Amino acid sequence: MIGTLETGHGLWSALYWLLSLAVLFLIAYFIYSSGGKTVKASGDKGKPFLSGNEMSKEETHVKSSNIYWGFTEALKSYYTPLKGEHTGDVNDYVSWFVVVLAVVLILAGGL
Amino acid sequence: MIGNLPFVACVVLIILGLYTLIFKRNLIKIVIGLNLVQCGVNLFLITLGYKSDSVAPIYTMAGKEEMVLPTPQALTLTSIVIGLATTALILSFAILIYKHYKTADASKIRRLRG
Amino acid sequence: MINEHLPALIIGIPLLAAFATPLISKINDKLRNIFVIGVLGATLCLVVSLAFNVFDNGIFVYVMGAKSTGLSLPSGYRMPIRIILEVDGMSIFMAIISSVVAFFGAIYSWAFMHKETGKDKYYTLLLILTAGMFGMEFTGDMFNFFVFLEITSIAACSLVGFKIRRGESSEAAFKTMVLYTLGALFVLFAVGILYGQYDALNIATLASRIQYTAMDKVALGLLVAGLAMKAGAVPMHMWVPDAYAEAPAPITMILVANSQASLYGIFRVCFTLYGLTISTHTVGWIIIILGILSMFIGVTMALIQKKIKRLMAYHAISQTGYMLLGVGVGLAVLSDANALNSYGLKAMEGGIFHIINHAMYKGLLFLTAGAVIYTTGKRNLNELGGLAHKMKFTTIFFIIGAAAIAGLPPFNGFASKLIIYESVYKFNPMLSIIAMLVSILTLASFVKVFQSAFLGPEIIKIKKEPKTMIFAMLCLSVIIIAFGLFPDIVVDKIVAPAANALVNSMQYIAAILGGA
Amino acid sequence: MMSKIVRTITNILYSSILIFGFYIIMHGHLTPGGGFQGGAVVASGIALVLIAYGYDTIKDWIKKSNLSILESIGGLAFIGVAFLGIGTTFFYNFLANSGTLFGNPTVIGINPGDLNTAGVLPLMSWAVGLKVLAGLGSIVLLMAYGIKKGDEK
Repeated sequence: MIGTLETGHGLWSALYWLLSLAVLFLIAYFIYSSGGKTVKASGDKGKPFLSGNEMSKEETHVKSSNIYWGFTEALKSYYTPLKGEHTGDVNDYVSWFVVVLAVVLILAGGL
Repeated sequence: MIGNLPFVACVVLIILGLYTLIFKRNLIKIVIGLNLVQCGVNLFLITLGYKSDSVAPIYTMAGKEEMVLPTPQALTLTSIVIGLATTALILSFAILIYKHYKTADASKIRRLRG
Repeated sequence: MINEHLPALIIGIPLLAAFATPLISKINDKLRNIFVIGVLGATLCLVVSLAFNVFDNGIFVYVMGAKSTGLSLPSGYRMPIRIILEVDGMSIFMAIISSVVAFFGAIYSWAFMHKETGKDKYYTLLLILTAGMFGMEFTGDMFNFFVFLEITSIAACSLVGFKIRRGESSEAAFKTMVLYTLGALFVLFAVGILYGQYDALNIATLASRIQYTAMDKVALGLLVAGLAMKAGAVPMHMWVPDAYAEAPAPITMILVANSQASLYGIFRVCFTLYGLTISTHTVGWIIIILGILSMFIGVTMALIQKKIKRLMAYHAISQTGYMLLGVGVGLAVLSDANALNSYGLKAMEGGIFHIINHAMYKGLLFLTAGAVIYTTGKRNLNELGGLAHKMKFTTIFFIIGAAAIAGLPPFNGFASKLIIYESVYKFNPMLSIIAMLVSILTLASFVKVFQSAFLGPEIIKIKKEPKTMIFAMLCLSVIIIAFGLFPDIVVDKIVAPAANALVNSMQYIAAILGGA
Repeated sequence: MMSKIVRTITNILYSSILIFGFYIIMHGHLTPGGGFQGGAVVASGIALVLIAYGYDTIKDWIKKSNLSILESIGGLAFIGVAFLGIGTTFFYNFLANSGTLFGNPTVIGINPGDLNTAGVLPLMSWAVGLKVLAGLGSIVLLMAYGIKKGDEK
């Protein structure tokens, strides 16, 4: 069958996947459409709740440096040395290259 | 032993070049370091083609002596030409960096990092 | 008649056009743009026709300057003396990527570079870069490989520093050029070592003579380190975010293909040049470790980036890791026929399939980033927001590209990553689990870009993106979706021949030296 | 602009430097040297004039746009000659031993050398020579221009 890829362990077909996705979507739509139609999202009910603060529309946008703040904070002991290595100094770039060259030479040379 | 001296010289040149590249902070000195490495590699190539008691491979002067194989010399020449182009390009970037940053110290030219 | 000369034409035509471009620019800018796009389109057609030729008839040998095109060994010679172009499945696979990427890059450049000055030099360098990539991929000669490597280095760095008004561009170009030159010099040193021992520069001749002495090991180390640096493997990756972020967007897309040409160099050296003698396990593990480091450090650094193109550049490093992992596993089990047939070859197919997928979706992502920078003039994600209101097309293309790079079905990234996961799992489950984790982090960081740049209220004024830019992005999206829906056709037709070409190095040697 | 002594010596020397450079380009297929070396010698003549007279004087004598055109022509000629051989193969030496331009057969043994040999090689030497002299000349000029512009600020 066209579109079926052998992946070494099993099979993968994007067309079947799309087909099953469509079936799932139909089921979901059926459940959605059988729900009540009386709820109206107008007035205060439709607004996002921002901990009771009044904010202008521009302020509600989450800046990219605030996203994953917890993740980077938790992995601070990993990120601080890693960022410290990316000095942007061309001498350091060359030293890393020489270090890797030495390691590869030692490993490939079978020492 | 004396025949191996050029090989020792080219390794020394390469190591000196790498030293310059790693420890010198001036942009022009970094370019000089690159050129030192390049000189070492060129010396290595030209030494490979050396053969004692033989003449230069010029066709119209062909005598009874043996000729040196011209391939390593052609390789070296190509490498020199490429080295000239890269050096010119790097120096132009060094000029531009100096114009924008007002310094030639590599440790201060670090707007791109992290 | 034209069929015989295809490899030379594919390198020669962009080179000829490169030197003609400054003269045509004197007449008219529009004519020059049409000329460049036409030349790259014609090259793409030639590459496709050469691809059919190679897949039908096997390895294509072209001898420069000989009495006939296939005459690699004139009578009385035991080794080839001329420069030979040797095109096998892997070479043509890489050439397809390079030509597609260069073609769409030129189309995208039309509008993207509209306001810049010095466009004649830009297009000249673009064509030289393309010709250099073809040269690296087609050549059957180690020294010629070095020459084309340097040609691509010089052209690429000039293009990285093209915007001389920005100090950062010059800085990135300087750093990149220092590393590129150093890496290429070590490659030249290795070529010298090989030449000194075996009196040959031709890859096939060298491969048939190589003994794997101590000096050969040194040469192998120099070649792998130098080329891995140019491919952007961690920890020699520091130039990648600088260069990719500062180059104009279409050039960044071509730089990705250029890095992959160096990746091709590693594979050619390990599989073909040293293939018969190498201790494949050690070198395979070196490549796997480089790949794992690249994957993990690349993606974790990408998560904390604030600039849109710098973030994508770190992802390029991370995705290079997948290719190194897949092909490295294949190399590690090369001498073990059972393991090779049961999962090694599949892992290589996954890695190689990932090369073409990565070139397409990462190219698309860089083009969308270029569109964002073009329309807003801002690079920092913190200053962006709500772009989806105005840039509807770019948003859709970004979603496609992001889903493909994160490995979401049904896009092409999923297909190649699935092959890599399943086959690498049989080799070593730990590697496969790391690869999956990296994929999750990739999705997370693209969710961040999507949320902060495209969603939210409109906070900045933007102009509309031009039509040629949309056209180039649309074509790449179509390719991505087609590859995602029918991955089996791609794998069977172009990926499997490439993997087989790498494994069967005897064929590569026999094409030059006869049945030796 | 440098002192009178430097300028006088430059006036005497630069013509012979140019002639020597073109000699090296022309005899590329017979003696050591060739397109690149000859072009570099010619470009060193340009550099000498540049140093002696300064950028402001020389920029009216040597136009960068002309050098750029010359460079393109050199590159085009090189690849064009390679393409001319495509009846047989790319880079085929179709002029060698043909009896026409540069077509004499090469004499073996000790002899003064015949300029009219080697087929397309002299043509390629000239193409490379043109390209290198124009390229290096414009590199030197542009660097002088760039440094000068930096000083003004």
